[in-house]
Amino acid sequence: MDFNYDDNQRMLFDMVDRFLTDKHDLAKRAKLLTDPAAEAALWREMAELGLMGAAFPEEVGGFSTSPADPYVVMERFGRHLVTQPFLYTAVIGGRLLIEGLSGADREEEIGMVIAGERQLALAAGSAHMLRSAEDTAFAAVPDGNGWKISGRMPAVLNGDRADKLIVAARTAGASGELAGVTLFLVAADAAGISRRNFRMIDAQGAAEVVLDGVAVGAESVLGSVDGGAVLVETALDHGIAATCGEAIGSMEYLIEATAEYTRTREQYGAPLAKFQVLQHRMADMYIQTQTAKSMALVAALSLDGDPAERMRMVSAAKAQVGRSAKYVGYQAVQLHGGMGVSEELDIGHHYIRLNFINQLFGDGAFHLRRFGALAQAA
Amino acid sequence: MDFNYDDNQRMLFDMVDRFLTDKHDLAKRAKLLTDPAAEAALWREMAELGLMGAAFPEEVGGFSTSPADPYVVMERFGRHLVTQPFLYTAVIGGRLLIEGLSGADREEEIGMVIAGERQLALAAGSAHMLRSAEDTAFAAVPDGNGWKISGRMPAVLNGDRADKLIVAARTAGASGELAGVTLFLVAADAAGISRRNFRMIDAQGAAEVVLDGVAVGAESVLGSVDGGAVLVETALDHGIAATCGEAIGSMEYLIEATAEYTRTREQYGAPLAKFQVLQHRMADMYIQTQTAKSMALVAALSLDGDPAERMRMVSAAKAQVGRSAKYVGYQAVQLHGGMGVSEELDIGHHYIRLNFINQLFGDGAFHLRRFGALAQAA
Amino acid sequence: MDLSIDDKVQALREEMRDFFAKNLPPEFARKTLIGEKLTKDEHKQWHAILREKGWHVPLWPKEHGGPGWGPMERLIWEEESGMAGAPRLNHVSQDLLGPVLIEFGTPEQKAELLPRILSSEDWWCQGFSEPQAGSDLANLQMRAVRDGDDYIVTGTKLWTSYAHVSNKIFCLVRTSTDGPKQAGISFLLIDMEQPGVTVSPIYSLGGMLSVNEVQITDVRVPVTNLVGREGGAWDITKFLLGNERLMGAWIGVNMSLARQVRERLGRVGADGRKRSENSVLAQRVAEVETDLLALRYTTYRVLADELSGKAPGPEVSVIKVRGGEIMQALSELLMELAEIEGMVHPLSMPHDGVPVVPDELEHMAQQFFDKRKLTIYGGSSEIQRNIIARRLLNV
Amino acid sequence: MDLSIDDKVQALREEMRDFFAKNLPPEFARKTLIGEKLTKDEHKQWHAILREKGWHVPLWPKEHGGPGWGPMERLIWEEESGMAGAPRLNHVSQDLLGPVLIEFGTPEQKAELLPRILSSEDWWCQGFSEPQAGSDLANLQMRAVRDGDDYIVTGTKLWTSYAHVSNKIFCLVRTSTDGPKQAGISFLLIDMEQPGVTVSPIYSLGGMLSVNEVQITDVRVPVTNLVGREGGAWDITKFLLGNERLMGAWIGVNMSLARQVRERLGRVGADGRKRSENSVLAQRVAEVETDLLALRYTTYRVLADELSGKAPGPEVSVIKVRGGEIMQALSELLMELAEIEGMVHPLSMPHDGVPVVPDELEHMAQQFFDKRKLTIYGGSSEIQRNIIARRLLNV
Repeated sequence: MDFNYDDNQRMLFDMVDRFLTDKHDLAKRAKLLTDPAAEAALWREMAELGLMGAAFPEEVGGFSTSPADPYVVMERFGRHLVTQPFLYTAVIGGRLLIEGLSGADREEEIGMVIAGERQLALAAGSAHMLRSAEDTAFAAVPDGNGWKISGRMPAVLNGDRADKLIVAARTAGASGELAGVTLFLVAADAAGISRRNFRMIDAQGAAEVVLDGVAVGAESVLGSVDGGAVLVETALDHGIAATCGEAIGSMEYLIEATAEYTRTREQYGAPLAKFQVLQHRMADMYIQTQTAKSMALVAALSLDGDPAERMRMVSAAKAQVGRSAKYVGYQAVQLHGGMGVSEELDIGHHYIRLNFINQLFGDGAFHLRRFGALAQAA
Repeated sequence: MDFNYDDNQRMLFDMVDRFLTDKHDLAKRAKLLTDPAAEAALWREMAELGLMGAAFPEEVGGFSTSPADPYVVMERFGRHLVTQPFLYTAVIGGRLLIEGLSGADREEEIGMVIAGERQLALAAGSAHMLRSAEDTAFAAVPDGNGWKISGRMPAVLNGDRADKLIVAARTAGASGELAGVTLFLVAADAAGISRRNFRMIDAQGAAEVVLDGVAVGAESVLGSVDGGAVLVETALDHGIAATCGEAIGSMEYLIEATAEYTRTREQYGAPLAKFQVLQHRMADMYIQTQTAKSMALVAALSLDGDPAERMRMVSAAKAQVGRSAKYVGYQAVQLHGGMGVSEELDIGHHYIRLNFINQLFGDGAFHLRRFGALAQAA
Repeated sequence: MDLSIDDKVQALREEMRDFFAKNLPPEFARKTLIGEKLTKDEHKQWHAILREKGWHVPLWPKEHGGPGWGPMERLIWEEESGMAGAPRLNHVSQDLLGPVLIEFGTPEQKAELLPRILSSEDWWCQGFSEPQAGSDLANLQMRAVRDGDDYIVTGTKLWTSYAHVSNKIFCLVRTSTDGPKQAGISFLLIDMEQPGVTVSPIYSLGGMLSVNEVQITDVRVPVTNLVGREGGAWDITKFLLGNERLMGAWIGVNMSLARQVRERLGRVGADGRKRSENSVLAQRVAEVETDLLALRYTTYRVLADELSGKAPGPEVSVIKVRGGEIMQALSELLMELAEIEGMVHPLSMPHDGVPVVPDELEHMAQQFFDKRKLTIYGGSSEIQRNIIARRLLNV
Repeated sequence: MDLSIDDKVQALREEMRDFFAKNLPPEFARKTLIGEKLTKDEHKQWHAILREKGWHVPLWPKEHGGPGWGPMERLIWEEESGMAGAPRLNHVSQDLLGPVLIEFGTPEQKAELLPRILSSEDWWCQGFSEPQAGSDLANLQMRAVRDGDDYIVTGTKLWTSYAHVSNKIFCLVRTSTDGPKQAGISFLLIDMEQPGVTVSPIYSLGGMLSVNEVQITDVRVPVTNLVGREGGAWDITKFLLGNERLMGAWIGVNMSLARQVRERLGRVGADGRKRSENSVLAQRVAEVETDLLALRYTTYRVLADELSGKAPGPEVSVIKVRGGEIMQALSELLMELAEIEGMVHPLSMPHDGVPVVPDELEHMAQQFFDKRKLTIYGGSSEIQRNIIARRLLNV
């Protein structure tokens, strides 16, 4: 048993950290949010660095040797408060391409992602936070050799930047059933698709996506017809594990920043760090982060194992990390006082993102239910 | 709006407090637990003092002028850690006599209670903590002009001392239904009843009660046939409000005792009270107690109003008080360190009783569900 | 003990409900309830409506143009206006400065300034916090140096609410560095519409502009703008804070949020089931509702004690701590109940026809994050717990 | 990164499971799992069974009769013995004093005392806490005054586990009042079977006898009973506590409790429905289970770091805090799941035929209340948080 990054991961970690230290800070991040060209340029730079390859094993053109590699990238993203959609494009989108395509198609599509020339977004589900595909808002009906897809989702994450959408559409059965959902890889500018872009509260991009009888060919199906929901389940588990890494990176940063702030900020004639109540608050932030981190690492390392075990560990991690993230974020803001609730400092932005992560991919209640059902069945 | 005890209640308060200060402390309490004769004597003394009358309005022979009067008594019981069954005999049992009987029967039965010559116990429900009567473990079948009752409850609270049992038995309908439960007032030594006595973890008495075809006459029915569960609902709400008072008395004592202990006990060269973490813990104990107290008083004052409002307020109070009681008890023990977990100090006994109260009459989850259902219906 | 409310007070409550139903423009209520800010013009419109009724300065005595309400009437007003979604009017001028001027102002100050508040001509903001003096006011740095009939004021105020829409500010300033630190602090009225006063916005989480930094550099302020005596700010500040002691419960606003939460819980969620059937969620909602009930009755209890002449205890800190926590919990529930639609950034939403998400959801997340400040400002929850502990322990 | 467990370790785990299945008397396991105490005789029986296998002193090196396990093997032992319900044997003698003697004892002490532990002839208890020295050992009062070849010892030890079944005690005693307070403390072995030693039981919540007060009055103890040098207790104490650093997680016992909780959740409750359909309850159970998983892997992580040579951080305090809290939560769930039957007082139950409540429920409440001590003793949760904060803040 070993919880230290291996040599590959250490190199990946260093590479990402150096790049971000160099190219990213709160001011630059704010600029990116209003400058799509700069965002695109940064994305290309990250791709040139080879970052996307961390989400793909060698046999499909990447350099990943462990399913936990995206965790390493996202952990640094979390620390540096990066909003770039590695998660949606490379981790979740990438996993769907790996599992849903084969042969030359797969090579080409994945090649585009690795080269930084493709952004992906998963349009699955309805009003929930990208939790599963069983209740997708899209439906597809056969149309000649292909399909016609219709439906609307109010917020597709990374839908604003996506070149291709992975649309989960019901092709059989009833809403809520795992079977009967099919995944389609569709050009985002295909006829019949309309999008309106905006940002989520965590500053990451999204779009309302409306499909109005969009015609797609049979070759656009990812995986098997009616078998898409399980693929989404797998891909989201990969996404969750990576996002847990992001949260851990963010939380570890908040603990350091809060410790530093309380050491220097004086009140009533003493540094805040001298107040026992604040000391214990930080001790609790540490307890929450360390235990959540153990679970997050285990989830990342369970991704390529037995599916039931994977789901159990991923759900345990998501519930833990979400709870810890809320606590750590809340206390980091509280201990920073007024500065914590100002947009001028990064602390509050971390807090927002951590709360977003708690909701994303299903909240704690959802994952404890999934965990409990698996435990009761075992 | 006025939350201060009125003159009657102030007198009652002083009377109970003086009596208990005089006649009751931890050592005496321990002795009572092994000496049934002493327990019986104390009970008679309390009755002679007129205490039981606080649970009965004047028209039935008592001196209560407000439904909150038993709250006042139990608040003092809570402070002094009294285990005497005023709750089961006078408050719950008494309420069932008030509502379930009339005329001379009522006068006689209540007279016995007020005189201290009768102990009552409610045998309703099954394995839960005296939450309701809908799933009672007893069933009665018609037998001539009367009934035959059978069933077993593993723990009837105050069943060990009861002279008469109020048995809730199903006479129609199915388990879980409000209608179809009938209450019977049965002599505890009637033929066919067997009891085995023991104590609950909070030191209060209980008995396993088994009824094996116990024959009772029609006159033993309290209230109407098949209409007993609603009576139990009312009586338990009275019991809950009084018990909330008990918990508040206990919690207020724990805060005082803990403040006193931390002012005198030194560690690392300073009184414990100087440690900010412990200060805030006590502040939280106070916050919990004060907010719970407001709700508890409102519950007690809502007892004779609209039933839906009564249930809503009683459930809100029970959930709040239970949660606060657990917190305050836990912290009182924690701040007393080793002494807190020893039977030598009263702190731990308060902690046990407060935990027992949290479970008694349905826990927080049960009452939040009841509260929520009423709120959603409104 | 008695839960009933005085008939006269109850009648006033009905009158308020009736008044709001008939006179509060629905658009104002809608904006207030979902957390969208009203324009200054809209505020003035509402002020005029209230003035007609005589309810525009609810804390003021009759002789100065107020309704002359007692504490119970004010609490009812807090509840009913919060429930109705009435915008909170120019709060700093009316609820904070007004009573201070009435109690401590010179006849000239009263004659000049009170009418300008009543007419909504002056909008005041409050300059208390500073970069190095948050909870700890004794560390105040803004200097006011006497020069003839003027003070020359220099310093920076931080977290100043409404400064961007105000034309005047009252500041705690240091007029002396001798003696105990508190004794050198004075309460000074300053015109913001003059050179040397700079207001810089500070955006709070979620992009809301609600506070500012106010820099004051070598600004001359006539000595006649002093409220009370030089060095006498401490008592005035205590009076001012005391005036809103029970307002930390945010009772009315919390009740209105709770009503929205309960209403949304009854709707169908993303999984196609009524949300109230989700018992984990239903329990969370019931828990906050009972917390709010307990807070509400604690407020009544403190008020009743106060009216019966009991000295106020640390319950006021209890109310402040719980009021903020409950509002945070309610706004979190509202955000969560709206699922993904509750997580959008309102400033980024396209408004080109049919809204992407229903109007009332657009501000959910922003509201939640903005409310994070409730347990920090006005004496953080830590400070409140210090106060409670000091009373319990006599340390 | 790698989650897999070494083949050899995995094989040992299987061997342990197999051994417990075949050799642990079911009655001993039953008692241990429900929290009933075994008699001293039963303990000795189990000791003999383990001795045959060579697993009776799991922390000891081979040369002294132990299995020579490394930290990973010990953790596996902790898990498997806890899961199986194996009684924890004379823990103070075997896990605490034994390793101390092996590391610090004189050849004579080792030769005399180790065999007596191996044979279960000596039962030791640990005399650290005192009435005025709980968490703060520097305040220690028990005096040991040198008189020829003896010390004369006087003082009181409090919260001494197992004192009522032990024949020997090792104590921290003050041998000097000069210099820094810690420097005057020595580690002394004392025979309890002599005049001047009095043991008084202290009953913990729920009536369990697990700790005692030990009074020692003018007892002569030979200087040869000193472990290490005079005034050298500090290092020995650190070593002793370090030996059970990861045991604060109570991993095995917690896993066994969690299994019982999950099993009971699957049963039908008082309302006639399967308890697992109560989603509020099911969520609480899942939450503790995930907490326990996280704790378990944190323990593995700390151990793996330790094995790879990293200096231990404050994670050990994390483990201690969480281990206690989780056991409290699990035992509370067990008690609650048993409804009214879980709330009886075991010492009062009639045993005259069919039990009133099922055997395995009788001790539920007592166990829950007894576990209240977990966050108090051995360095309270407050002390652990101080330690963590000190490391985080370098204060």
